[in-house]
Amino acid sequence: ACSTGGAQGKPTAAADTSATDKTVNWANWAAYIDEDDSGAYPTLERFTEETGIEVNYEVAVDDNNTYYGKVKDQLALGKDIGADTAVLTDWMAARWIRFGYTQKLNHDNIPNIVNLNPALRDPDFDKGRAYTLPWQGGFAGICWNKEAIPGGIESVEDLWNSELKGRVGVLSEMRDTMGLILQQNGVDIASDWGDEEFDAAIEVLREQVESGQVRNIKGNSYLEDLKSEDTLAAICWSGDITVINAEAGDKWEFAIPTAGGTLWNDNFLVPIGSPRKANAEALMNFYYDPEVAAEVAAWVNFITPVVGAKEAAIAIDPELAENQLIFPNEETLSNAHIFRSLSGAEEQKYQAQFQSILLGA
Amino acid sequence: MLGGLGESQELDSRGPRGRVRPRRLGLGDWLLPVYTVIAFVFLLIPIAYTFVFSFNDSIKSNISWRGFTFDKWLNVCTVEGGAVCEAFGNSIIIGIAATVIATTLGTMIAIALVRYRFRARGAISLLLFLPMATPEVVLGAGLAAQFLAVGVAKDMTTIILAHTMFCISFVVVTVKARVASLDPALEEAGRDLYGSPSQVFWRVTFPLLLPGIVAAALLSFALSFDDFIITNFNSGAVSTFPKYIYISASRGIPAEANVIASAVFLFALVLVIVAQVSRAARAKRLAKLG
Amino acid sequence: MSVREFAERGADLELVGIQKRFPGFTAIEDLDLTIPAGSFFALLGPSGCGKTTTLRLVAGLEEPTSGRILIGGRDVTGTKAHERPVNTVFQSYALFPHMSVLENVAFGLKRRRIGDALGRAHEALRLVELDHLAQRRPAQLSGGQQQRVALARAIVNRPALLLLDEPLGALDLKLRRQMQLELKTIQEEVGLTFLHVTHDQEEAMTMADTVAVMNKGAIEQMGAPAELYELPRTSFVANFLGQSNLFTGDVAGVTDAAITVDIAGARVIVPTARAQRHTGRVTIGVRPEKVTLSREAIAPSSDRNALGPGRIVDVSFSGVSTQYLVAIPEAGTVTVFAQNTGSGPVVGEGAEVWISWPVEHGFGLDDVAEPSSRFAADDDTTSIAAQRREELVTELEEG
Amino acid sequence: MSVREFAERGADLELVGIQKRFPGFTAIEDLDLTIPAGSFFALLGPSGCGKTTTLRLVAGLEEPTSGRILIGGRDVTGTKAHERPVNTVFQSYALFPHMSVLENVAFGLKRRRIGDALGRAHEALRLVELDHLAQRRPAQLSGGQQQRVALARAIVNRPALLLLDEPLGALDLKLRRQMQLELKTIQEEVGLTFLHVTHDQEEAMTMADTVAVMNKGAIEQMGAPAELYELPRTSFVANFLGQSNLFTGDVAGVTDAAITVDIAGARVIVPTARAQRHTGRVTIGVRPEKVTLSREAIAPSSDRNALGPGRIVDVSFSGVSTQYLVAIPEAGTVTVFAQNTGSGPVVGEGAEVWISWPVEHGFGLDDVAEPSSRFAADDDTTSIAAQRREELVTELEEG
Amino acid sequence: MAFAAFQTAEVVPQAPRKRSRIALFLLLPGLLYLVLFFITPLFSLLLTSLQAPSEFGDIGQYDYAFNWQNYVTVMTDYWPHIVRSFGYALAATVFALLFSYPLAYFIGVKARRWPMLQGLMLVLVIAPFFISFLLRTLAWKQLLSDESFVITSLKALSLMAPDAHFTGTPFAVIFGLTYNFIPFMTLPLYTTLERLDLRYLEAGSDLYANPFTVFRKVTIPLSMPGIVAGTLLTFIPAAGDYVNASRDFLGGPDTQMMGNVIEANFLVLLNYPAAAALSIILMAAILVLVGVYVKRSGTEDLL
Ligand SMILES: Nc1ncnc2c1ncn2[C@@H]1O[C@H](COP(=O)(O)OP(=O)(O)OP(=O)(O)O)[C@@H](O)[C@H]1O
Ligand SMILES: Nc1ncnc2c1ncn2[C@@H]1O[C@H](COP(=O)(O)OP(=O)(O)OP(=O)(O)O)[C@@H](O)[C@H]1O
Ligand SMILES: NCCCCNCCCN
Ligand SMILES: [Mg+2]
Ligand SMILES: [Mg+2]
Repeated sequence: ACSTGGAQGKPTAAADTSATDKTVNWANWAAYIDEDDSGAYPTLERFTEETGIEVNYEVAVDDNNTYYGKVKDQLALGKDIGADTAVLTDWMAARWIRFGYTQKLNHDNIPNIVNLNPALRDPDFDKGRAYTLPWQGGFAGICWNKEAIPGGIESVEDLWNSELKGRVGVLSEMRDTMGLILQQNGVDIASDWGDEEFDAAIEVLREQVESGQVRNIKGNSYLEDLKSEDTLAAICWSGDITVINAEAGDKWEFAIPTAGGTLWNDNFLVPIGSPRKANAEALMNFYYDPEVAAEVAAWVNFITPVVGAKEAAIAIDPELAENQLIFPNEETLSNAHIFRSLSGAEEQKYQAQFQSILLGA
Repeated sequence: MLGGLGESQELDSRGPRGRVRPRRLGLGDWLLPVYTVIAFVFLLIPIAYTFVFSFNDSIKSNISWRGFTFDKWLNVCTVEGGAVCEAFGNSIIIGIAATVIATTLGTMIAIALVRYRFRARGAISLLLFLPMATPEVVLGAGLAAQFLAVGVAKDMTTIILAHTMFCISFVVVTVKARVASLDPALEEAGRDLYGSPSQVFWRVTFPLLLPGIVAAALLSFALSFDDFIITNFNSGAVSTFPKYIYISASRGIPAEANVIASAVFLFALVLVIVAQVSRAARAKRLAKLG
Repeated sequence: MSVREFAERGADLELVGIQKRFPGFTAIEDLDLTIPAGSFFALLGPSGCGKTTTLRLVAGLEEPTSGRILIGGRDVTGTKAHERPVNTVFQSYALFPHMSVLENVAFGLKRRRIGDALGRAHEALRLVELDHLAQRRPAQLSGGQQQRVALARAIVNRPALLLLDEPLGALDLKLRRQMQLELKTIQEEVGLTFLHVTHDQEEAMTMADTVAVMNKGAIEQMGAPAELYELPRTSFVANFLGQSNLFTGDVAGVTDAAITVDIAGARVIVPTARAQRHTGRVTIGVRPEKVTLSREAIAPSSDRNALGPGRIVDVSFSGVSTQYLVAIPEAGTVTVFAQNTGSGPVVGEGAEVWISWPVEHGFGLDDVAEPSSRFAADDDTTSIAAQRREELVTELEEG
Repeated sequence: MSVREFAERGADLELVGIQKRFPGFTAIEDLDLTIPAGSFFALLGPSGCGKTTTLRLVAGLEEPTSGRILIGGRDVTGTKAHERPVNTVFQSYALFPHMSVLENVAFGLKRRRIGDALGRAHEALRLVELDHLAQRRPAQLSGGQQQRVALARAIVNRPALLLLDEPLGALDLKLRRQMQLELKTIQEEVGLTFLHVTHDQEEAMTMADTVAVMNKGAIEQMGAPAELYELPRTSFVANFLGQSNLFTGDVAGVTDAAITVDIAGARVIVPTARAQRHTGRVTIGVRPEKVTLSREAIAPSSDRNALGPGRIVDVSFSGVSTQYLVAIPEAGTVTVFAQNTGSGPVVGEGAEVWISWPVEHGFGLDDVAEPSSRFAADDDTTSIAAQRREELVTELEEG
Repeated sequence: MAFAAFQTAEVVPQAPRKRSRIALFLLLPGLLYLVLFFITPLFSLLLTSLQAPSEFGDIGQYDYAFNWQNYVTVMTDYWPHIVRSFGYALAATVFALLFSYPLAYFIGVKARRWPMLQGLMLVLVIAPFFISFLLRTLAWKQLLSDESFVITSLKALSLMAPDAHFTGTPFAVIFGLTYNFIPFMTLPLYTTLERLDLRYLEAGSDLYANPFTVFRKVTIPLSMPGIVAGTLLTFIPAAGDYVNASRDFLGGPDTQMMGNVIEANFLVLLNYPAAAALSIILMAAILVLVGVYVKRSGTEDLL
């Protein structure tokens, strides 16, 4: 049958020209790497020094869906999407692998893979990490402007406080926003739940959006709203405020809500059309050096998947070891849960319901 | 305005030799100029803002004022590995290519429409009007669906193809007006004065249509250069200036984008003003001679 | 004659059995015309009669449906415009707005690769006394100056035949008369054949050696201006070229010298040689300036026709002359022009008068004038104005 | 008079000490003018003399810099256009293109909330015989029809004063003459005051009760048409209103009855009553139609002036009359009109002739004509054509 | 320059020549282009709009079908957006007209005496063209953000409720649409007003109409071609716009327009049939509206 818009037979990987083309294009999220005052990326510079590979670091991912929307047609045709490696969340990475949109990694080029946290070695969607490699993990929780809300907030429920009307932001990542609300509703997002629970949670969100309590629903660009103070409290990703605090003064604070946050992981992968897979692998290998990982972690305050980074971090600043956003202890982790994986039909249905709220229908 | 309504009674009550009454100031005498000034201020505010913030000593996102610097102007192409400049360059290339193709095709159509008689006239006019009446999302989405269906990868070429498509109609409209105002007697005079058909075209018709063609080309370029919606659907991995801005809007737009936009603005403004002034000067000279 | 050559003198033009049909309209029915070399020929006729079409056929801007066109004896029917030794001065001038005056004038020479194009162009501009404006653009010239540039642009090519399509139509009366004089002078100077189209009868008469009156795609009459004026052959010519007083009646007697026509009882004599028809119902006429008014009854004689009495229904003074409208019961309304020489009867409205004219100035037409058929459609301005005038006359006659 | 009322009859118009300055240009210097109610007044003058400006001042479309405007005795100087009992027929007609003919005509009535606007509009359209086209748009009418709609649109309001700014300017000669007749009839029928602006002298003379000749923002002479024509007071009027033969010389003798002027040796007599100046250098003149040509020498007498011999340098036949240009060494070039009555001498170019005219038709001007000052700039078309003509004349004289 | 596109010169009557191969040569390339890159895509959009999800397909996989229910579904799901799009576009068109008419009148009529000033003002009208419209919109977003000078002042003056905000509201979106399309409204208005024969206005006042009546009965009807062209040039793109209403620009969740819905279905939800059906609906609705409007206003020859 003739069909459109998806994988029509799987595209084939591009020939690798890394040997002659010493560049690598990296598509990543905002506030997701170390960056100094002049806007330069110190670890990337060191990578270039060590390997001679130039990096085009592009903040191209605002959320998983919009990024996918931008590149999917090219992927389906096996064309270069302008990124040799992109960082995407587990569930999206799973889709790419399913559709054949990623290239198989050559672990020989990534000797540092030994430093990968053993707990992350065999996820369902990519046994043995044949296609992906974790970049950072983190929580979705709540954050607020300390100047505007000196008392702080503790739960998702607090976001619905009428004093914050019109100044609340939520994420366009369905799993994070809905995950938090589901948990607020007492649902364990990691285990079995169904339409009923989801519908109930969606109603909560719908009510808050329609009443104008929620100002906006965004991807990583929610940071811009925080900075412009259009929003004063929001559903956030754990490390992000560290970076904007560094930029605009220590203004914001993050917390995992009392009812629980989400735990997720973002992964490197090599898109099918990239002709520079080896360079991308060199990049991954570089960031799996514990010292480099520690340096990144010290900046971005997300959970590093690299074993040995903690020790290296203590060398930089002993306090880092205690930072629950980077090195969460059991207690912290027990408060965060992984959103269960969804079937294709569920994905379609829940995304549609969630989008209908984004679209104000 | 309302004063005019009670006028005639007033007239009647005045004696036949009524004193000359000083005229009221009409609304247009002061209200309109004042309004015009305010309107222009309003129109120019965001432009001024963009310009001013091209000097902002911002780090990443260019939201709050952090001090004055020339650095952004001096180092436009260094930020993000030159992504802004690359996008800008792409926009220029795309604009030029689309303009050349659209202007050529559109001019040919315009000449044919005015000068020749044929049956499908109505259908052709409709075909030319439709792209102008179709929202950009539809054009963009339709083309994207089409490219995907036939398995064409998106790159610079697809953008150029898309831009050319929506420019053609505007070119036809612009040039058609010029052709229609071209006195056919001029071409007949050319033939009468021993000009062969091609000589008549290149020495009479073409130079006379040129202002219209140039206007159409400038319009095409402007439309292409500023297009985002259609580009967004059909650009693949290629970045254009508007696309760059749209994407960076979600992560904070660097001041360098303001620099480029301001530079383009100033360049175009100077160009237009020079053209206007020289035209006015020519008109003045003409008036003096005539 | 090749277009690469300059014409030493005008060529003659011959149109043989020309017909021109446009989709749904036949502009020219069957036209035969010969214009001798070196003459100033005027084609005169009402709007839409086919003058421009004729010119365009000659210039090669239009193809005849049938018939042949010969210039200087050579058949050019199948030849394209740019290959004919003909140039046109267009009504709108059609000067190229993007070229200077000089470039305009040199255009034709350059196309023909004639040496020293600019020098010759300057010379042509000197002829029309505009060389000092050679660098200007057409838009910077006055209407009269533009007209002269258009003339120079055509003449510089020394065409065997110069076509002028109402080149003076856009000028006001005063300038028009002055340009007529110039045009005539230049034609005499350069000695080319001029085919001049106009709908202004005075223009045609003062300028041309030969005038042809065209009507509905055919030529009604052709000849020297005075000849045509003095002896029109059809009612159309009689009315189009100047004004005429026309009377219709039956021929009552014919001799070698004269025919006698019965106009509602009155006898009017017309020289036989000046009458086209000699029997039956005929229309005869006389020009208003040939008619004399008198306050006393005049007896008709063998060399003078007389009608009357009638009543003056309108007098209009126009400076040089005065126009009287005289309503004569049997003959209708007669127009009389009297030059204001200061002598002669000065009569006012309402006065009873007799009119008379020398027999030698009468003429007999080939057709019978139908007073109502003079006007096209009933809502056309001309006819309404004419009707009003008739009504007015009747009203005044009655009241 | 309120604008809400219909004028029963025309009102008179008085302009007192009107001055109008535009930035950098004074269009009207100091104008006083009285037009009696019910008259047909023509304002005549060359282009740019201020005719339109005068009309616009009266209509209220322009404000005078100083001076007062009175309509029917009421000062309307400070009143706006829509409050004045005045309507205008614009040169371009200015018919509203987006309204039907009927809506155009009813427009003014509706604005004044006059009852049965449509009925009255139909009536006005019947007056100009266009009622059957009431539903058409102006663009669908011919020029003459548009002109009549414009007239109806103004007249339907029964304004006390109707201003006509060259309403016939856009028409061709034939139509123009017909419309003049209509206009005059309508004015007489409705009895309103018409102020008619034109630059066509024949039009002014045939239509108006009173003609005023305007020059450079002031009125040079005013009076009945025949009066002005017969006795122009300035060289401007003598040349603008018809053609004149002007001669300049010193007064050689004065009596109560006549002055004698020495024109390069020849004596020319002008009745004292018809001469503005009686001493020193004067310009005298005579109209071309008053001059008689003869092939023999004529002796001047007390009632006939004679000049000669001269030579005919140009003859132009125009149907009704023939124009002769006679070059007379002492007097310059003299124009003579002779009606083609069939009698009188028919002379050709180059013939030796004498001219003469009755003393009673001569006139003496208030100013001295300067032949060269008649033309503005040297590259202007008019002057070039005139120069060429002079040259031509000289050439012919010499050759 | 660019605005010359909106100027129409006097039309010289042309006698169209007979059919000829030259005409074909002139027309064919351009028309073929439009058929290839405009008609064909529209056709494939139509086909897409009738597709049904693949039976065992993953997300974003569809098969050709004749699933006209897609139209019903999107109509029921998105009717608020359809209404909103046309509502916002209408409002923006009206505001742009109200804003532009006096401006165009001043430039085209009052400033005729000063051609230099006229030229300069025209340059200022088109000036926004020269700066990316995305940047202009973002500039407004910043200038009108909650903590901006304008909004805080308004709140201080009690002209705005203390907890109210501007960005993300329907007002902001309509404001953005209005602002961005003002040049498209002003220029056609200018070109008709610039050619407006003032003698008609004088004729109006000569016929007893006061200035307001002259404006209503003469000026407005005579500038109708400009009004129609301007409103079309504003309304059509405004109805399909999704930048102003985008959540990253001036919009919020409850201001999303059809353009946003189409984009979301195309790029995020991967629901191509829905996106295509919506596109077709949008286009059809606009064509119907334009057709009716142009017929009603009696300016058919404009197209
Ligand atoms: N291309 C054409 N198609 C159809 N009819 C035409 C065409 N050109 C001219 N005609 C008709 O042929 C007739 C003669 O036209 P032509 O232009 O020769 O008239 P004319 O004598 O020059 O008139 P005018 O004095 O108004 O210029 C007119 O009735 C005109 O409408
Ligand atoms: N608004 C204006 N500003 C400056 N000068 C003006 C203005 N209106 C008219 N003039 C000048 O005033 C003079 C008189 O103009 P007006 O229009 O009254 O002439 P006119 O007698 O009607 O001429 P025409 O026969 O050409 O219509 C002209 O020299 C004209 O240039
Ligand atoms: N600033 C980097 C934030 C990365 C967020 N990743 C998305 C996680 C989705 N569950
Ligand atoms: Mg013609
Ligand atoms: Mg005037």
